[in-house]
Amino acid sequence: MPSYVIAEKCDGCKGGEKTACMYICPNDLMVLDPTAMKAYNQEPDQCWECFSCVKICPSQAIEVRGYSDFVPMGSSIMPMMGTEDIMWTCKFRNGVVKRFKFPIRTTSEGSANAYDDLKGKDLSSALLSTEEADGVTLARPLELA
Amino acid sequence: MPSYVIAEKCDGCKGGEKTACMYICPNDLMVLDPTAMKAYNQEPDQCWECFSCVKICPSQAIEVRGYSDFVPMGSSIMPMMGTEDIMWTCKFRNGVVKRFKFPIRTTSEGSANAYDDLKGKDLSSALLSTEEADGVTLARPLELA
Amino acid sequence: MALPNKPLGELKAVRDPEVVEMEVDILIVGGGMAACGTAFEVKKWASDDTKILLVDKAAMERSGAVAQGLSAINTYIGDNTPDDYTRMVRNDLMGIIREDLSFDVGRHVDDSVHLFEEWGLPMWKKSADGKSMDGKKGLKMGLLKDGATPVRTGKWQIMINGESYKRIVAEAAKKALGEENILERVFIVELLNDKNDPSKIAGAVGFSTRENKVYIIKAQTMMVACGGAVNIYQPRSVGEGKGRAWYPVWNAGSTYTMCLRAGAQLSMMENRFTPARFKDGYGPVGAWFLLFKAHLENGIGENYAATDRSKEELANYAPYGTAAITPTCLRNHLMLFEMKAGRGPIIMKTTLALQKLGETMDKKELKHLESEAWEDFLDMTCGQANLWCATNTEPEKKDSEIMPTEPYLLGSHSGCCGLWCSGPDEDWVPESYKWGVGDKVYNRMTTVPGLFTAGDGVGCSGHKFSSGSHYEGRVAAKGMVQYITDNPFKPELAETKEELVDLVWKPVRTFLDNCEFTTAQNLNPNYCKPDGMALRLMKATNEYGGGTATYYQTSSKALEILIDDLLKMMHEDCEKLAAGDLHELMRCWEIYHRIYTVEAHVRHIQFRKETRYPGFYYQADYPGQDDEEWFCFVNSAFDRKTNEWTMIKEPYHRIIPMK
Amino acid sequence: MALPNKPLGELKAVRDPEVVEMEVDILIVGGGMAACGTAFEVKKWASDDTKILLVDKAAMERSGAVAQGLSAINTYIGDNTPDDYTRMVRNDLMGIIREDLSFDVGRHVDDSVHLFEEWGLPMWKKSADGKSMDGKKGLKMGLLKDGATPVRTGKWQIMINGESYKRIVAEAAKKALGEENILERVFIVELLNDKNDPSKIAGAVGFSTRENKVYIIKAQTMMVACGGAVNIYQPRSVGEGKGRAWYPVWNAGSTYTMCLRAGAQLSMMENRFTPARFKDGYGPVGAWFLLFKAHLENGIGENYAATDRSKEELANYAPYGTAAITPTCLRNHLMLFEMKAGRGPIIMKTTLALQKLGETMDKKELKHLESEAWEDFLDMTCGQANLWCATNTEPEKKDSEIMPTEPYLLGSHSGCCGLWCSGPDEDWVPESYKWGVGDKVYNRMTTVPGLFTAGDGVGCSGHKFSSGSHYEGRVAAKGMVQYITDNPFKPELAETKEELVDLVWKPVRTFLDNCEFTTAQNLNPNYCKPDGMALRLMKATNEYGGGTATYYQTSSKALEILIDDLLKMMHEDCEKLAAGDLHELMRCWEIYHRIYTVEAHVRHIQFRKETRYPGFYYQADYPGQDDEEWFCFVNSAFDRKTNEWTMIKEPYHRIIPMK
Ligand SMILES: Cc1cc2c(cc1C)N(S(=O)(=O)O)[C@@H]1C(=O)NC(=O)N=C1N2C[C@H](O)[C@H](O)[C@H](O)COP(=O)(O)OP(=O)(O)OC[C@H]1O[C@@H](n2cnc3c(N)ncnc32)[C@H](O)[C@@H]1O
Ligand SMILES: Cc1cc2c(cc1C)N(S(=O)(=O)O)[C@@H]1C(=O)NC(=O)N=C1N2C[C@H](O)[C@H](O)[C@H](O)COP(=O)(O)OP(=O)(O)OC[C@H]1O[C@@H](n2cnc3c(N)ncnc32)[C@H](O)[C@@H]1O
Ligand SMILES: Nc1ncnc2c1ncn2[C@@H]1O[C@H](COP(=O)(O)O)[C@@H](O)[C@H]1O
Ligand SMILES: Nc1ncnc2c1ncn2[C@@H]1O[C@H](COP(=O)(O)O)[C@@H](O)[C@H]1O
Ligand SMILES: Nc1ncnc2c1ncn2[C@@H]1O[C@H](COP(=O)(O)O)[C@@H](O)[C@H]1O
Ligand code: SF4
Ligand code: SF4
Ligand code: SF4
Ligand code: SF4
Ligand code: NA
Repeated sequence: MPSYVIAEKCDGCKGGEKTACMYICPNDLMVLDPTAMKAYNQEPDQCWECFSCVKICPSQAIEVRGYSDFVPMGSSIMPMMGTEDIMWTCKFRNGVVKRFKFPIRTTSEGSANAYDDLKGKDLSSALLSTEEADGVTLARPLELA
Repeated sequence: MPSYVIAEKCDGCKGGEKTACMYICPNDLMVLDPTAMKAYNQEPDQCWECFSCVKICPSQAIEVRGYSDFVPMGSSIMPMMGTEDIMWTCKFRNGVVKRFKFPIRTTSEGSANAYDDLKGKDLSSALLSTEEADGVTLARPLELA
Repeated sequence: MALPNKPLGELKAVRDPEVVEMEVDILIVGGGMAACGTAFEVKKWASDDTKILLVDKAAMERSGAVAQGLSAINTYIGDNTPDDYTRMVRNDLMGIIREDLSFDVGRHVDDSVHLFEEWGLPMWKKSADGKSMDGKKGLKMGLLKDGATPVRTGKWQIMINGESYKRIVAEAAKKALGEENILERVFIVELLNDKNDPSKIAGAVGFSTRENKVYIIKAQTMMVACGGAVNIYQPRSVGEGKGRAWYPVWNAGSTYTMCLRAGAQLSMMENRFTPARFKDGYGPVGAWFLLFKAHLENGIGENYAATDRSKEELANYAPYGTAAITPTCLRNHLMLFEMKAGRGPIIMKTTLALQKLGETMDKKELKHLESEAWEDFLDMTCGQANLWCATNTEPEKKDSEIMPTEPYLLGSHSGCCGLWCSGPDEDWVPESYKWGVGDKVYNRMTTVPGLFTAGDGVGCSGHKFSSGSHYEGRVAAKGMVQYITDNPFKPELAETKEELVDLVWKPVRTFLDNCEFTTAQNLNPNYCKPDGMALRLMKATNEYGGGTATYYQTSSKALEILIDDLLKMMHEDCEKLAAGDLHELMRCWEIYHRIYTVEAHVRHIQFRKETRYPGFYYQADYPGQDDEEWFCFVNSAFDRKTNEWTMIKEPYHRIIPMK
Repeated sequence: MALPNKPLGELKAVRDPEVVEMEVDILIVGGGMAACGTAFEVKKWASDDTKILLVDKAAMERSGAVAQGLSAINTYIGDNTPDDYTRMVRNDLMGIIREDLSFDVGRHVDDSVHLFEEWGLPMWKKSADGKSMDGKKGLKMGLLKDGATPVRTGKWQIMINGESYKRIVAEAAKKALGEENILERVFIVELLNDKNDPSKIAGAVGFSTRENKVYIIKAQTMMVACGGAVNIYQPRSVGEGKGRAWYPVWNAGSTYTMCLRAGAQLSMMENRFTPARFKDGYGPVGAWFLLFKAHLENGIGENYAATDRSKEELANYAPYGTAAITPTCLRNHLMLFEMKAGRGPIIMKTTLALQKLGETMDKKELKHLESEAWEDFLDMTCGQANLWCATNTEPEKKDSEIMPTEPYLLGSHSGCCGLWCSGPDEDWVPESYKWGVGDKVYNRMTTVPGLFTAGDGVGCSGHKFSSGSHYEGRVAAKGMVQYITDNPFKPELAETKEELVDLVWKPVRTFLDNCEFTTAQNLNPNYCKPDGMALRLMKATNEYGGGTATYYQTSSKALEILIDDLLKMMHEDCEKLAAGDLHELMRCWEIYHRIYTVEAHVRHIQFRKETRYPGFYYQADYPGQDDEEWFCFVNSAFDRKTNEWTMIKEPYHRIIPMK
């Protein structure tokens, strides 16, 4: 189910310094053809169909089609990312369409608490910084063999 | 063990109307890049390593290397076609070299007797034309079940 | 007549091809061993004004299975009898063959071998003192036809120096037929029935792989010999090495699919050939067993075939298993038994064999022996020789591994699938084995009037090999001339020129209509490329159809999934095949042909509720042979109008008594 | 800090790369779950002037195994005890685990889970009336940390809406560490020992996949968490679909190979994970078994796991096989038994499961149930969802096939291979399980001073999953700070800058030196491309190392061929790897890493003369477990100067009593 790029929709991320799909692909598959200023998947047989590129593309230019060696043709699944939810449209080979919406995040992007000001105290203990702050008591085996 | 073309040696069959390697490949793999005027194997994973292209190339520009998915590197076998014999040079991975010469034909090229003038007589018999000419008697089962 | 040779990658397929319409009396499709036989023979019988055309997808000089040569002729009767030959074939194929066809090969095949020698094919001979002489030196012993003694490996095989085997045979064929009657690089796609009598054959449609040209060829009669089917099951090497199959990768089941779709009955398509071969390089084993007398050992060093457990196992398949020569499938069966038990790999003891032979030899003879061992591969499986080099294998010093390959479908080597064909017009041939038109009988005609086949195309009669295939092509030539002499007619096609072009050219247009949608031509949701479809087929057969993935075992449930589900969807998706150039267009049609051939194969396995060929395949729900119910042929037919398959049981008739 | 993004196909590799030399105190290699834990934790303990750098081959937001998300957190202790958790892990892994490590995960892992929830990861909750609420609605039940009840699938797993799991975890990690301390798109190739004390770690060398740049990084200490190893055995789809593995294709065994080559001992590399998964789409089965309570049937419609024959078979593997929860490998073993007997395929009865659950539900709840079934895949294995669409599979109407996959090597999921690491500094931890420098103990430090690992890197302690991996990264962070605090030193490298560039860049230069020799860049006798080598490795392991080709069976003889012959030649041929661009250079190093990892794996199988994990692999010569001889760990070490392997038996110590 390698990703493919719809020629008409891809604008090469407007020629910016980095394209979103190249930035994100965990397997380094998406590249930009600088002449056409369009992206493509350079190694489809290493695509994990993780949809990272699909989800990040600002132009919705990337979709995926089933792997040619075992997926019958004609279906598709397509995500639409929101800030709190993801919407999936699942089209069956036989035309059935199902839509699903799932939460993805309960806080706003960028708001994760990194506990920047938290400093651990006892370097020699086995406690993590937040455990130490919470005053956790370390468990030990209830019984030993 | 797909065939490869040594760039320096291939002269595109001197730009003639047909290149020898394209002419001969039973699997239609060899093609000519008309810009470079050099040939290449367009579908290496369908190469049967039949050596037809190697044997026919007038410039000895084609050799083969082991299939990348199971043949260790460093060996080669290379034929040299004569009119009566073929000479093989077999180089081992470990450097051993063996040479073999085998007959290929006991008559001169083009001399095969096509029996052009032979005309069959009895169309309804089971005899082939040469059998008929030789006066062969047809065998039948020695014993029937 | 080679066509203008233009590079494919450069000469893209265009939307509207040129159309060439031709009309001939006799059409020969294919240019391999069988077709060369036809080409040689046909003008000897046809009247001078008969229009004959041969089309081959490749160049006859090196097309088909014999492209790289062969090192033996596996069928030469010589001092043996056709009767014994028939018995050997029958036992090797687990009892079920068309004895008429095998006997017929046996009584004629030597004539072709004698021609080969006359044309220049070097044949090994025995010297007066019983030594082997190669085909050049052996010449001084005279010709086989004149009584010289060939070098036998087994009882039926003779050694040759066969590097140029195909070039020699093609030379005679081309000369006999005339270059002007030959079209190379034309791939035939579909056979066409007659407009007025749709039961008859009337033409074929194809295209050039060199020019944007569709060929529509009308013919009164036709011989289709496009070889067997390869790359239908996943090979053991799935990368670049998938080009290295034992049988020729370029034979795509065109024979079976095209004849089937034109209405001809297939027979014994459940049979397959899963040969034991030198692992990965696919070097044949015949010479090693028969000439060099090598034996096999399992992974723990046992000569497993000689153990009691193997003998007991063979006894389960009597009388076949207990015959003097163990049938090929059962030899595999024993090997697989070891492998499954974890007692692999299976090793061919080349070292011991050569050592033993060497015991009585001087240095020069030893050198010659070494050279023979290499020639066996260099003359027909070059890649195996390179694999030896790459792994530093000198066969006298290092043994090699043997392994059953992926399955192939073929009718001329040690398998027997193919078309249901008429036998010869003889009184000893049972009625249900011979037919023609009216009371005439046309040897090797399929069940479609006017449509003949030969070689890998003729079912129920394996072990014909290169020589037997050539003979069959020749006899089919005579049959075709008989047919048009007895039944002359003017072939007309039901389809218009446009309809036929639309058919052939569909993948090109699908490509052109959609290729600009995405930024990479091989990644497009609106079409599929043939390479992907090819892998899809091979994955499906491998997993569900008794491929190597399951040690060749399938089951009723697996077959149901394969046929009702996977193949069905493949047929549907083939409507979306796309071709960007003429080479790819050929690949589209090849995969189309492969899919039908595979479907026939697995439907036959499904229908035959037994395991007739243990070692070639296993139907888990029906292990072993059931001679009560299944000592018969299985035939199949397909109706291309309704897409319906019909499966037929055909009764067996014994002709040659058991011994 | 994402680097300038230049297209690879365009930005070819040049002969002489720029060289960037860096020196840091703490280096984090990898950016997955474990490394994100380290990045979050490390500054909490390090002094403000500590120089820290994280390098990831990809973009942390979506790098590693969690790129597409996860639908469950498989390790959350909650109301259970770490003691029972350790027992579960021990039994699932057939008795042999480092109980100290598992217990340590058990007592800490919930802290990471609580952080995930705080950061925004939606966790399902039980409503007051016991219904499931998704992670958004569930928020109103409060946080897990504050006592809200998660939705449990099994005893240990909790359901989440985890599409953005990795983005959330990476966000916190990046913020905590600072973008300026992160290099993305840098692939680490090799770890370097200290010039003055070669037993210590002192640096790493790698390159950018975006610019022609080699990185030479000195460090006092280092955490290497590059995940497990995938694409080391031939997958069941060998065409385009080989990108679809269950575990992430981009994890190439870098963790194991790099640490091994730097002198660290590996442990239990014989263990592998061969999970049962939805066929072809590789959808995980956990939710289906545990949440939806589905059962499996064989090809003839039996609930085979419930048959007497299965129960008898399990009894052979007591006490593991007879435990309440059948170990994962033995669940596979039962499945394989059916498949080998021709009673495949194995069917997950999704229809019955959903029907049963639906019996007590209203329409809305049913709709929600359907949605949960889809979410399970859409949140972590999107391709499986598409395969359902492509095959018209609505799980309530049509069942799906399940099959064991190709083997993976990993230490955090249901497998336990990895590095031999110190446990925590506790009195209940046996002496041979804890070490450091002098009398100090550094948790999760390998046997190389200063070299730490986590997640898939830590051996002998599976079932940590995403949450446990994050914890291990955090504890390794603390360990590293302890290490540099206790043992500050100035790292120096033995190799010159030129030597290191020569090492990293060799494939580029091999390519440039030879690429013009032939007319096609992938067909050259003087070098090999990484894609061919990758297939060569997978063919070798598949056939000889207990891959799917043999139903996971190997033998002493097969291992001998694989190790002494095939892998040896692969090592030699790796000298000729060639890279035309930076992407391909990464592929060269990945295959290099894979080959060593595989070699460790098969050497361990060879050394351990028993079959500890039936269903994951079989050593034909040594079937079943031999607790007398082999109730111990197997460790291995490699000397990169002499290329010698050492295999070590490590004694087992029980900590947590049997129940
Ligand atoms: C591949 C191979 C084959 C053999 C062997 C080793 C090896 C490695 N061995 S050993 O193992 O025992 O070693 C043999 C041996 O030594 N001795 C022997 O006698 N026979 C052996 N065979 C078997 C014979 O070769 C075989 O029996 C005959 O060749 C069969 O003849 P025929 O049925 O004509 O098939 P073909 O492959 O020769 O020719 C097919 C032709 O069809 C063309 N074609 C195909 N599709 C077409 C289409 N759609 N349109 C147009 N043309 C289209 C092809 O181009 C070709 O011309
Ligand atoms: C793939 C996958 C994984 C899981 C599941 C389903 C699927 C489909 N399931 S279920 O089946 O049960 O459904 C799980 C689940 O639901 N719940 C759960 O908790 N865990 C599951 N996992 C397991 C966890 O994901 C796993 O335990 C952790 O991710 C392991 O963490 P870690 O050990 O850090 O590995 P990583 O893959 O996350 O990160 C690896 C990093 O290394 C980088 N990298 C690799 N090589 C490098 C090199 N040479 N140089 C530089 N960087 C270099 C990578 O880019 C990445 O950043
Ligand atoms: N072990 C064997 N015993 C008898 N005949 C064999 C054996 N192996 C191969 N042959 C025959 O030798 C010829 C060539 O076989 P192969 O090389 O397997 O294609 C065929 O006629 C085979 O039937
Ligand atoms: N040497 C052998 N080769 C092939 N099959 C065998 C062999 N020995 C036994 N078998 C079959 O293997 C199955 C199990 O046999 P056993 O191992 O004797 O229990 C039975 O179907 C036997 O007929
Ligand atoms: N049949 C089962 N019985 C018990 N636990 C299981 C079963 N299948 C999966 N699991 C557990 O569920 C979690 C996810 O498994 P999986 O989806 O197989 O990765 C892991 O903790 C597995 O151990
Ligand atoms: S992210 Fe989308 S728009 Fe940007 S380059 Fe990639 S495909 Fe084109
Ligand atoms: S789907 Fe994932 S692996 Fe495939 S190209 Fe997109 S980001 Fe890369
Ligand atoms: S036959 Fe030889 S010289 Fe002619 S085009 Fe082919 S490779 Fe070049
Ligand atoms: S070796 Fe044979 S199959 Fe390969 S390219 Fe040459 S002629 Fe074609
Ligand atoms: Na192959």
